[in-house]
Amino acid sequence: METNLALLLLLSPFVGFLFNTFFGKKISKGIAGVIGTLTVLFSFLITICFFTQLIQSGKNFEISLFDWISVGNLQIDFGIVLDQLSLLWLLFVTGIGTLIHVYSISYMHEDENMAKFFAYLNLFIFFMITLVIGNNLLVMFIGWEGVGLCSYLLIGFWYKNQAYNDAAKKAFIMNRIGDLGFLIGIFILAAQFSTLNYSEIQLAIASGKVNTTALGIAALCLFIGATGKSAQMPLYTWLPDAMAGPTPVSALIHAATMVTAGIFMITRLNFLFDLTPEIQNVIAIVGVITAVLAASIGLLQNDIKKVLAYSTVSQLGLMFLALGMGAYTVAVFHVITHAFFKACLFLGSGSVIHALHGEQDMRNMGGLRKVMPVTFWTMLISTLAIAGIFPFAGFWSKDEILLAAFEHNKILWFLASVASIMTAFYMFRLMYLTFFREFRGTEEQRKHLHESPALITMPLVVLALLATIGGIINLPGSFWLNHYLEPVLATKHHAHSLGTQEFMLMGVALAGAIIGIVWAYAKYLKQGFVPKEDDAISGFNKIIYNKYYIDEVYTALVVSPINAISNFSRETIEPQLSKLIFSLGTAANAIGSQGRKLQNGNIGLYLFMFVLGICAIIIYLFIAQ
Amino acid sequence: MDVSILLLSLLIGAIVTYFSGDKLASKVALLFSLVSFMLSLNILYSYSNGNDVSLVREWISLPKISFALLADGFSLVMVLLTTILTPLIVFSSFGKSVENAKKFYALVLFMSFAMTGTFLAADGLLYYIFWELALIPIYFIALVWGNGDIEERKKDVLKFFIYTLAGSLFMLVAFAYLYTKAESFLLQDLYKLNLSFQEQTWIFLAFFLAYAIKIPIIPFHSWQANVYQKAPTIGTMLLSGIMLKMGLYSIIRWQLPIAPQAAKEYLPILVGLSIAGVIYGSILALRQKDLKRLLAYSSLAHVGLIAAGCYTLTIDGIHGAVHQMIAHGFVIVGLFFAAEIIYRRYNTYAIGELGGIRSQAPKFTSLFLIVVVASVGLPGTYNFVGEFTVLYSLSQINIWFVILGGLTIILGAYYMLKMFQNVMLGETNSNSFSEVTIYETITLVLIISFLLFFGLYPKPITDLVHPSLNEIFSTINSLK
Amino acid sequence: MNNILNQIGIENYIFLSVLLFCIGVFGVLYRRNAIIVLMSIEIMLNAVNLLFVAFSTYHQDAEGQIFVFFSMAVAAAEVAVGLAILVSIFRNLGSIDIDNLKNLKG
Amino acid sequence: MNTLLTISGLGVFCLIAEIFNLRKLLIPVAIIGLLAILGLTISEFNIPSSHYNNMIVVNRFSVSFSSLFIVLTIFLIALSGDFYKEHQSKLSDYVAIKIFLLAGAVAMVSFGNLAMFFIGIEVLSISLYILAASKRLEVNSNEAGMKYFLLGSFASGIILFGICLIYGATGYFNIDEIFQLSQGAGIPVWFPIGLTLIIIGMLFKIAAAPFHFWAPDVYEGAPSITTALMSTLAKVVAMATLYKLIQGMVPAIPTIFENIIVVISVLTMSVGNLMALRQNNVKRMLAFSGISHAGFMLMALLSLSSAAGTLLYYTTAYALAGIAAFAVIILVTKNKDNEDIINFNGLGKTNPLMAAILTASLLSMAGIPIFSGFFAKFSLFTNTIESGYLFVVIAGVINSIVSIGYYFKLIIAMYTKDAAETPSATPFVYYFTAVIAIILNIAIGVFPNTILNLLSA
Repeated sequence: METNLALLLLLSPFVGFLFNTFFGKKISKGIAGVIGTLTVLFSFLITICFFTQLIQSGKNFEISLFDWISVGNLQIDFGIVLDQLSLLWLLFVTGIGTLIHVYSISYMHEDENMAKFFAYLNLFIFFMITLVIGNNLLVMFIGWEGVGLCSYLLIGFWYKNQAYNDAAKKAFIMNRIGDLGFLIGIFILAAQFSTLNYSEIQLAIASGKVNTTALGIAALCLFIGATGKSAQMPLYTWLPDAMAGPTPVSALIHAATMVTAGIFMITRLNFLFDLTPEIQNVIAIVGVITAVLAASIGLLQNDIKKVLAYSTVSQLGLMFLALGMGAYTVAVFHVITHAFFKACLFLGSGSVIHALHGEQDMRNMGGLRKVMPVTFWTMLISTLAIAGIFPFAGFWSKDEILLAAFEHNKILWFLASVASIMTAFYMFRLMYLTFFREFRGTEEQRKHLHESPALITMPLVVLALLATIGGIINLPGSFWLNHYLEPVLATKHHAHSLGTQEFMLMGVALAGAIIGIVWAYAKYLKQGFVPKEDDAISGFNKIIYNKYYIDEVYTALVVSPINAISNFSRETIEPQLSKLIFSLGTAANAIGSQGRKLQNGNIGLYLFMFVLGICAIIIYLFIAQ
Repeated sequence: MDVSILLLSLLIGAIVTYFSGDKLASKVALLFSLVSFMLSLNILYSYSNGNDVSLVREWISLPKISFALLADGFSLVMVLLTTILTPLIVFSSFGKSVENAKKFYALVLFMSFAMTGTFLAADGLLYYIFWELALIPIYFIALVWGNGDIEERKKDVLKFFIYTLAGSLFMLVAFAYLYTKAESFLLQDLYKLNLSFQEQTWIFLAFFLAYAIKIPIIPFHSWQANVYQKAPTIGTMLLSGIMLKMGLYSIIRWQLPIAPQAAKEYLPILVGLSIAGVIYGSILALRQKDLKRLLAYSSLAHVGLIAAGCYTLTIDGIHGAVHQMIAHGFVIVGLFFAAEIIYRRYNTYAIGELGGIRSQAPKFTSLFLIVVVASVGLPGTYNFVGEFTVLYSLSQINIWFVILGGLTIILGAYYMLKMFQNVMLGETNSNSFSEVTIYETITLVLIISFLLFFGLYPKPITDLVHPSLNEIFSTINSLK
Repeated sequence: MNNILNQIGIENYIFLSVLLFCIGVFGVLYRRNAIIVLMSIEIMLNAVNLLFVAFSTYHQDAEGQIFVFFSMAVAAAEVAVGLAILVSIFRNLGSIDIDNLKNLKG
Repeated sequence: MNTLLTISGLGVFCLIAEIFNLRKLLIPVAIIGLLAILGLTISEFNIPSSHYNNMIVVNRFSVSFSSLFIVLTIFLIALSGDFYKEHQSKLSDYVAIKIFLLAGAVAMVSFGNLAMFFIGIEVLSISLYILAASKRLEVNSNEAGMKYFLLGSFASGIILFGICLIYGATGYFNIDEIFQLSQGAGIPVWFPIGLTLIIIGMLFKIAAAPFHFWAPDVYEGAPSITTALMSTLAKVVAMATLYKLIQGMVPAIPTIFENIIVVISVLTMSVGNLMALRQNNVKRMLAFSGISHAGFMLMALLSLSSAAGTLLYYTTAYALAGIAAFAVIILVTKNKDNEDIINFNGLGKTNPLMAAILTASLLSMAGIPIFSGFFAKFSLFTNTIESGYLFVVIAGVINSIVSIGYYFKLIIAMYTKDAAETPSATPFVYYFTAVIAIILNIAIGVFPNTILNLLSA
């Protein structure tokens, strides 16, 4: 029964995918959307079933469906596990997934390929579930690559624009760089433990006798995998570009779910990372650098979705910071709250873009507060949440990260705080530029300004609600999430009591957020500053605006050389190699041509050669004897 | 019933096809290739029931040569690959008129016959004969039915023929030498030989030359792209889908067990060379302007990985290589078929002239994309199983091998997606592109379903090849 | 007969024959007139015949002399055919210089 | 013995037939007669005997090769009918000369005495001089005849000198006696020189480098059917005789001789193949190809004791392929001025069967499996490796690779170019000859045992 139910949970979105693929053209767009949504909703409901059951009984559900790959002594099953961690993830993946599906029904209504869109979304949910539900690393890898594929498909959904296709390709390839790391990590673990099953690996590690060096390398490789999928330094550049996709995609994949896969993986393998403090330090450092760097880029971006994208990168950096400090529950907590408010923000921005018929540049927005009240209010709530204002969800989770950082290392704490201040700044800059003062767009746009329909605003409201109260799952004092996740964590993360220091830090964090808000207020609302045109930007701002030229550096250091080598190989090495082979034939032919001259038809010469041959042989006979 | 009936059915098929006339030829060829497919299934069934389906008959008493066909799991899998792909390849040409069809299809079936023989032969000379026989039909197929400038094609195809023949003639010398040692060509007798290290080295090199050219491993690949490009697509499919597997199969079946010490001694060089092929092929594929050339180089990269798996001398590597061989056979046929579908409509392979097909042919786009994704080795497709296993075996040899070999994951995605983007996506092409026909759809769907099914459930193949590979592996590892 | 051989020694017969043979060979090599070449070949054959007779005596064996008859007959047949070819060449080309026969080459 | 007599009788009959105006019957009768003689010969297979004071020795070796010669002659005479259609009055002469030539050939492989050997080789050679020059109005044919004649009689002189020296050294013409004496010590230095000279003479006949210069010119100039004869029958005869000579006169070849053979073998095959690459005239190309095959056949001398069967097989394979190829070549170039490759353009479309046969015979010569040429080469290689001459085999392999270059030139021309003119009707006899020759070729390729083991034990 449970097996069937679990299979249903997994396959329901897949059925949706198949249906929309094969019959999507034949049915009306609305129905396609509804079916797509219902399949995900169904999964969500099953998840809730499992979840309540788990809460009551506290027992995991793990089953191996069939043998998949067997390599020598390594036997890999296709198995699934439903435990605290995977169910938690499933809850918000399918939950937010459902909301975003609902949103998409309206958002994508004008697109001719709507059925395909829902098919891809369903497929994504299916792979995401696979990723989460697998009981070993290789099943996770299926999902891992599968969501990458869906991300590719959805970023490039408007395939007629080659720039979007480039972005999609870039996302896929950057992810693949990480995937190679992931795979190598898997190989090392497989060689060490002869299994990829989480619990078996955990058992093996617990029993001791492990090669920490090898595990260290494995952990590092796995982390490289995570940097690809979760957009960390140095592989984060694909995420901002991925905003080429339709906005629901950005919300679902590139904010709430897929990009958190790296965090899921590290949390899953917490017992491994706990053994390798060096790698944890690396994770923390990478996380905090990413957080600061991305936040600083976000300060000056003008594309509304780009701002949110850098914000996502930055927030993910904070989560990795938490992971690096061993504070897995904190990271997970932030993942969940972030999913709420960031999804809401993206959907809100989508609503704005929808109203402006595709306009994404904030310089051409403004004053939308009155026209789009629901969008405005929900986004404002989410912005407060992400800025870390009490009592919204983001406050609690971010505060815990800062707290952990403070205990761990003051520098990390300082950098993380800087990132939060910047976050507050650019988020409010976004709000001010978008919703306040006068509308700066064209007259044509102004005429069509409107609040989005209910299908769009409904998910916004739900998400805003969650962003408001989401913090309760791990309020200081109750620490429900901490307790809930205890079974899957190897080392217990002790929940800190609320002392003076903690309150002081909370105050500092809150103050920092307010500083950011005020700074933004002063600059953009009070002075009415509107960012300059692209070519008017100069100085350090230009560097930031151009994202520190990191894409250009990558192009110069990696892409261009490879292309140059490729061209060189094609134009020089290959023809030369070919020529070399041909030259053997040419040489033989040349000898033949020369030989023809010797064969000149003269009997005298022939006789002479004849005699010469005889003489040579006779002389040889005498010499040799 | 033994396996010789398979050979017989294909040979008779070739003859009957020739005499059936141009109109019926393709159907007759399909019929016979399907019959051979059924027969091979039947043989597989009887093999898995524990019956002995091998055949050993005296053929020539002096020098002692037997008509020996060995049917174990490994060879049966390769035979199945041949007998599945042959009808598929024949079928893929339906709906397209072929000049001089009876000759063409007769040659296709004859080639299939020779390749089946190569996979089955358990006598060195018989094996060699089949090996060479497979070369003749593909030569004519590429020469007569190929595309592009005839003068260029003549040169390239002749180069291919001479090059591959050159390699295999050295293999023949090695066999002759082995015969003087063993007084027999039978596989098991050759396995038992006690060769000195030096002898093994020379024999290994002679075999290597033959296989490295056939597969091809760099730097012996210079025939490949030209021939793939210029041969008719059916020929390219046969070449890349099945024929190059002959080389890989032979590495496992002949080269490694006969000269294991040499293989062990030169392992780093061999694996290194294979992996260099992976990287070099991938890099070359990045900037190709011709679709078929691009696919040719992608194939170069993929088979490099398979060869690397074989030469790791680990059981995992060999297993992975076998999986990957089969997967690659299907995927490359699918890719070349997609290229052919485009060619039928636009009459060009130039990537620069393509693009914007997706909006006109969504069904084709989806099918093509799945094949592309499979060739990139996405988990869930059969290619992943092989790629994963091979890379795993590389990681056991040296971590650097897996890092370098693993670049295929990145570069492969890069050039394949780039190709897909340039060929299929973008603004709608001004030339109209009609959606895939029913024949084309069936072909692609069959390929895809195979790849997906075994991607999720490779166990049947694993179970089939496992015992025979283990046996070969123990021969490699037994002290010599 | 026997005495003469004893007095002169078989080696000298051989030298003489070889000398004659070489004269024939040089004739073949240096002369361009087909008839003279033919004659030079005859000198070669006759040098051998001489040696046959000498050996025949040396071994006290008649076979060698019989062989000479064979070879003379064969030489005659050869010359007949050769002259026939020569005649037809002369008809076609009006010359019997072998240097003119250079149509076939390469 | 009976073979020789009956062949001579048949030859005489052919001459007489002209007198009685039986031209129409001539070729059928000759063929039937030869078939009867073939049967007669084969019946002697297991009855070794010697005749006329060991002048003629009949054993398996001689019977097998004689049978091969007879078969080849049958093919060639079958082709003659159409070839000499415009020279009906001379038909009987040509046929008779071929049959006499066959008599010479049989004498050469069944000699027991050097006198018989010499007579045989001269009968063969003189017949060939006549045939080569037989188009008396054509300068090329004259030139071919003259060249062959001059060089051939020069070689005859050398052979005669060699025989003389052997006679001087041993006192015998009988090879059994010579064989006995050659083992003993104190044999004069003339003996090896004499042997060398005979071998050189025979190397000339098989056109081994550097005595090969005549071959391409003569092949090109001679009438096509004579070229066919020279490249198949004459070469095979000379090779078999050379083998028999060496095997009959010395128990084992001294190393020095082996070195010479190795050098000449490698040189011959390389020269033949390299020179063939740039030829445009098909007959000339096949002449060089024949030279290279001579080089291969010489490898058989390196494993003297065991290679008789292999040599028989190789020669059979080569000659059958040659007959098939020449049948096509004669047909295609029948009404053409020359034999350039251009004439073969588009044959694959205009006459697919003939094109297929030519392709098959070329593949056989190139040594591609299932055609007997492959097995011939392979078995030769195996023998040579067993005798320890691996590097000669490698040279052979490299040469095989080179040879593909020119064999395929012809194949490519047949299948890729378009024909210049429409095909004319093909006389049945060409199909007949070519098909049977190629079927025999493939048959012995598939069942090599039939021939390969004839001479062993």
